Amino acid sequence: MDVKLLLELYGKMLELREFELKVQDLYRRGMLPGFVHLYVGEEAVGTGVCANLRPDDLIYSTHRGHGHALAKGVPGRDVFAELWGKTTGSSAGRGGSMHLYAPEYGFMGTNGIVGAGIPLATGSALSAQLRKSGQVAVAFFGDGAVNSGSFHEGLNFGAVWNLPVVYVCENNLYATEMAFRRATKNTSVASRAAAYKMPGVEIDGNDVMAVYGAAKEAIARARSDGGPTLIEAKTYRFVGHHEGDPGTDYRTREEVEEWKSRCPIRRLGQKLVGEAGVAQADLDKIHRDVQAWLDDAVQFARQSPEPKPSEVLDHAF
Amino acid sequence: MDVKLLLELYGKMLELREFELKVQDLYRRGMLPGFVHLYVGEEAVGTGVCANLRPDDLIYSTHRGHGHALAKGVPGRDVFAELWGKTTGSSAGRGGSMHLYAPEYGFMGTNGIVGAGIPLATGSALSAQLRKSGQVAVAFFGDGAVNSGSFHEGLNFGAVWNLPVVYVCENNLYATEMAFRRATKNTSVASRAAAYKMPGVEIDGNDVMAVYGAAKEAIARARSDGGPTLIEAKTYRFVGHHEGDPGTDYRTREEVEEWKSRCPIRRLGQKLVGEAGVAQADLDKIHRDVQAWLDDAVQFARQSPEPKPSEVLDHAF
Amino acid sequence: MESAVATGVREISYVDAGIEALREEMQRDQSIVYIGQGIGPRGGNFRQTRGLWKEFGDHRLRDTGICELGATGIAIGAAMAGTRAIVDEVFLDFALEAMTQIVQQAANISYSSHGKIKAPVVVRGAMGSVRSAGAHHSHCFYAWFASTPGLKVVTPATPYDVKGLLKSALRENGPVIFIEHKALYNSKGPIPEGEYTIPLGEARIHRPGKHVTLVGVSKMVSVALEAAAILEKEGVSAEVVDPRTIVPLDRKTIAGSIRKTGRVAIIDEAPAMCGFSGEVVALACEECFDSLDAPPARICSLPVPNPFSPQLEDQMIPSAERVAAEVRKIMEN
Amino acid sequence: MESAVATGVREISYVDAGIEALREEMQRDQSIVYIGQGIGPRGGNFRQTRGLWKEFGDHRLRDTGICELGATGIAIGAAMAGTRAIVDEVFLDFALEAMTQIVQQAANISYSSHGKIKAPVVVRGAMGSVRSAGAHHSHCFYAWFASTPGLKVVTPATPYDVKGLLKSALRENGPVIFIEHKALYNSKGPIPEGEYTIPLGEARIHRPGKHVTLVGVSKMVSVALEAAAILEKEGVSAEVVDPRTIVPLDRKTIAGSIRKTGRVAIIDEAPAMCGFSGEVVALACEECFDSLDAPPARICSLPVPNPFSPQLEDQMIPSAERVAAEVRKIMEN
Ligand SMILES: Cc1ncc(C[n+]2csc(CCOP(=O)(O)OP(=O)(O)O)c2C)c(N)n1
Ligand SMILES: Cc1ncc(C[n+]2csc(CCOP(=O)(O)OP(=O)(O)O)c2C)c(N)n1
Ligand SMILES: [Mg+2]
Ligand SMILES: [Mg+2]
Repeated sequence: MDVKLLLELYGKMLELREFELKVQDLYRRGMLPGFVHLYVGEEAVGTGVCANLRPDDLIYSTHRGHGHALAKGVPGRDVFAELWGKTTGSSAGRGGSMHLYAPEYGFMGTNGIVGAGIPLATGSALSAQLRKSGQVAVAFFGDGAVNSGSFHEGLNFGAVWNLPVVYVCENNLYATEMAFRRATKNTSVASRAAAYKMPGVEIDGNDVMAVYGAAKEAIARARSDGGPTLIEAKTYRFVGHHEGDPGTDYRTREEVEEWKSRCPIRRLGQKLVGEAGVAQADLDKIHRDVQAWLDDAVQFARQSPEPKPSEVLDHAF
Repeated sequence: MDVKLLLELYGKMLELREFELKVQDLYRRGMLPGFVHLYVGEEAVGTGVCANLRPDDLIYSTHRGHGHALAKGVPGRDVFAELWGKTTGSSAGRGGSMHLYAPEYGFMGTNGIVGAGIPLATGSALSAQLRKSGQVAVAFFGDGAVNSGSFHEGLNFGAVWNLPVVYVCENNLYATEMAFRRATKNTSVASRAAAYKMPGVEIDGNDVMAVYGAAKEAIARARSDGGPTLIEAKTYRFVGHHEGDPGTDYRTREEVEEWKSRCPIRRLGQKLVGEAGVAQADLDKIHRDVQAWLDDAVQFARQSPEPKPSEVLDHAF
Repeated sequence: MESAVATGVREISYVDAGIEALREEMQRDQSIVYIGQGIGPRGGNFRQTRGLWKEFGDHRLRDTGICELGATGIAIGAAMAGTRAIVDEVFLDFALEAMTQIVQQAANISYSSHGKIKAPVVVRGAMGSVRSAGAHHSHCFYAWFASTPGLKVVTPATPYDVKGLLKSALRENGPVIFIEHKALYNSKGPIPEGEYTIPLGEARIHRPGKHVTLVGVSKMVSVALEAAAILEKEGVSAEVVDPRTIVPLDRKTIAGSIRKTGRVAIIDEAPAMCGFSGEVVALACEECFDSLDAPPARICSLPVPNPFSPQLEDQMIPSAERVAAEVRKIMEN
Repeated sequence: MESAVATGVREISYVDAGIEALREEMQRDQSIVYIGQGIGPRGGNFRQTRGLWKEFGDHRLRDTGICELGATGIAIGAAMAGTRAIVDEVFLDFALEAMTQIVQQAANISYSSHGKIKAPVVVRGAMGSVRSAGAHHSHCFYAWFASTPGLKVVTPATPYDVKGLLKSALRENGPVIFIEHKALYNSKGPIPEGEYTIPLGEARIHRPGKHVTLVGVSKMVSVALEAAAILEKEGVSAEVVDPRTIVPLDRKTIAGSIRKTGRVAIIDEAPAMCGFSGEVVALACEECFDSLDAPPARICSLPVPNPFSPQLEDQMIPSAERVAAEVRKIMEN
């Protein structure tokens, strides 16, 4: 057991969790514009995948992307300021939650369009292949994207051109209120890899080490010219689809509670204390550090200036 | 061996073949406008499938669709006149080869857009399901359509809604000059049915009875509420992609010859004479009848009037 | 002519007006099927189908996965086979996934088949900016459909128009693109008690005026009305005209108004470039050139994707103040 | 300003001019990758990449299956990651499969990222009618891209313009929609020996004139020139202007011409409704209202899908005779 790594993953997952809860709090108090989709409960996926990536590897995220950004190394300040529409945000306030770009950290954007990141990541992998840069591209997407043409065409290209790309499906069983089993007859995402002659693997997306391991293998394969992999991480959002959706009209309270009991952070915490012999005090310190980091990010975002109306036309081309 | 059925299939395939050769001839002589894609070599597929259909069943065809139209029962006159842009054509000269519609025969159109007929046929199957009409819809498409979003989304819908539709892929190994194995890593179309939890079957598309049998089963399943099937009929076009393409830049002469030796019409003729004891004279009679039918169609088309410019705005809505 | 067997008048919301139209038409025409994301038990992302699933069930309200291309093609294919269909793209933006089906299949089928196949399908979607929804969720490309022969395009601005026009759209013989505005769903307005329909192709004069014609579409009708109120205080009497349907376009009413006032300004949430605003300028020139006392003015969104920042987005989209300022300029001519 | 180190002059075809531009730029910029159907060994459906595969190989000329959505997204994604990409839709019609990637991703990325991510991608496609290609293969919706902030749109009419503009497009920092006309590929024209580029945003006056300005796009430039020749015999001197790029649009040159002649007719293969023709009318009103001696005229394709019948299609698309007839009418004002 690599305790140092586990502690790192624990801290990162906690950052993602606390960040989102803070966003939720401020959003509910009407302080943030736009719409937000929170990553609460799914932290193990982004964390486990991105822990295997180089800074110059490129990831493409979704509408539920704050966690991916943080996991890839985008500073909390930059993300929070963007959600607040401030000039110090990752997109200088032009983008917001669903258009958050930080290429300087290999974060190629959240995306308002379901499935769109799949061809884009595949294209960035083509670029890496052509430039022989050794970079890997990762596309994150939900179960909702799997039945779209973007998935089909993107994965086919990744496979036939043997591109250094990893497709990570965060299967949280629902797309908005639509249960995956109502959207398709084949509820195994991993099994669809066969249609493209690509390896497909299903993992427990609430077990950060399972994610870490599968991602490590897939990324190594991609980096060594072995082609793409489709990873299906089974997970669950503890919250509604977006802030405003209670998330319990189409999911039973039992189902939600049952998944909450599999919280990836608590699970890892118990393992660290119970099996790895880490002191609870060490975990408490991580919690305090995360809180301080978050307070700083929020304060930074709050105090940052808003864009000037006179700059409305900047960077249109 | 149902000799009567075999003779019917023989005659129908011959109609399709002779029709296309006539189109080729006139087209090469500059008499027909537009572009044409001929069905020469693939007659067993359309013939074998449509022989199982009711007149009110609906089929959606492709850019290579004259054969499908004839197989579904559209009169040769209507088809030929349309290719000639005459008012007596199926679409009154407005459509041409790639927009040939004869709903009165359940022929819902050729199509200039690869893959487009797949969702359309699926939608017509939905209509049949809603109206409890007992109709079945069939989508014909080439290997070229298989990697498109239309295929993926269409088949997923057919499966999850358990619709009375049959998906017939005419895998002739090439899309224009693009070999299927260059377009995708998974060169089995039938295997992709699994991605949608749908039965998939691969058949020899140059064996009309193999097509007939597979189609019979799939259509019966669809009609009895058993849901869709994906049929992959392996076949080959003896001619170029469209008139003007020699078809030998990207295919070896050996490959073409080898497939020509598996001509579905000759094969069935040999079987009829050799195994079923049909007299050659009976086949010759069929040939003469087809020729007479074709001559009539061509003459009808040639003598038909052209649309009047003053009618250019008709039926825009 | 608008047909009505109306008696009383009620205030209802824009979104509920749509639901009323759907309910009445789905009761009237058993063949109608409604396809889209979240339109079943959930009652629609914008609440635009609330209550319908309970009444019409799984068979006629077809929830889909995220497959606009397939869903739109299926709706068209169902329509071609005798089943009147509505496909709800929810956000109009997502129709971009399905353009090939709308433009190539639905729009062409009647003409190319010489009227032998009809596709009575309503493609529904909500456009425009609301609450910093951002670049991917705010598009206003209704003019693209208008420029496509074979499609009709409806852009209601009031609850009354939503109900009457949606009912008409559902009785059309071909494809109709029915575009609501997201920010209007909660707005309220009067509608009559009984049944009524509004024919496609009849503009509505929201406010008579003498000095300038303001042509507004969808949400911009209210911006035009606000601007008219500002201008009124300055002695400028503005007539506000809403075409209500882009195709067919009621050129007669619009031209009549311009002929009367001699001036026209078009207010559009789409950018000016190659849009509906230029079409109205052309109409003005073609129909009433000699009556024009000033060049037609276009007040449109600035040519950028919708910014997230509310400050920037406010700057981007036409405001009543901007309209009033532009009108003042042409009043000087 | 057009830059050139030119010496002699040669006659080459429109399609070959594109190949020259591609060859020179692919030699110059090793990062360029070209993605599309049949663009490898086959050399392009229209012969638009003939010879390039031999020179640049499988790696830089990427043949694809029939997956415009994926291919376009991949080209954009490659461009976002530092690889200049061209995606060839072959027929512009097939870009309809990929609108979501072009409009939502490529067009927005610069603005939404505040310039941090650029997508230098050229989306290439051939529009327009040729030899009864029919409703699915003849669309001219270039104005849709022009109406989308974040995209540049190029519509060359001559071999000279193809080469110079394609080279410029391949040096742009963002997405450019490069739209050729299918029926022009075999047309010939002079181009200089040496290297040259044409900046985006500069119209070309094909023929000076005094009495009326004819604005034509793409193939309609030749129709305008034909009409000008007819009119000349009747004593009407027509100036023919080709904007060459729709975005950026050279409003100055167009307005300058209209101011001089006092009259303008726009000839467009797209239908009039909500298209580029209305944009030019608006430009005329906005920039030179007081110089207009007659209402601007629009001579466009009739609002129907392209019919297969040659007789009908000829009727649908603007002809020199139709242009001349419309111009005669406005000359009477
Ligand atoms: C093309 C497209 N269609 C519809 C939507 C609206 N939408 C946004 S998120 C979402 C659900 C996505 O579900 P999933 O992919 O499973 O991700 P999750 O929200 O579960 O993380 C939908 C339907 C969209 N953004 N893009
Ligand atoms: C969406 C779309 N992309 C490209 C084309 C151009 N095109 C027409 S036919 C064809 C090849 C089709 O191949 P396949 O589906 O295998 O059918 P086949 O011609 O082999 O019968 C192509 C690329 C098209 N018509 N539609
Ligand atoms: Mg999900
Ligand atoms: Mg093929």
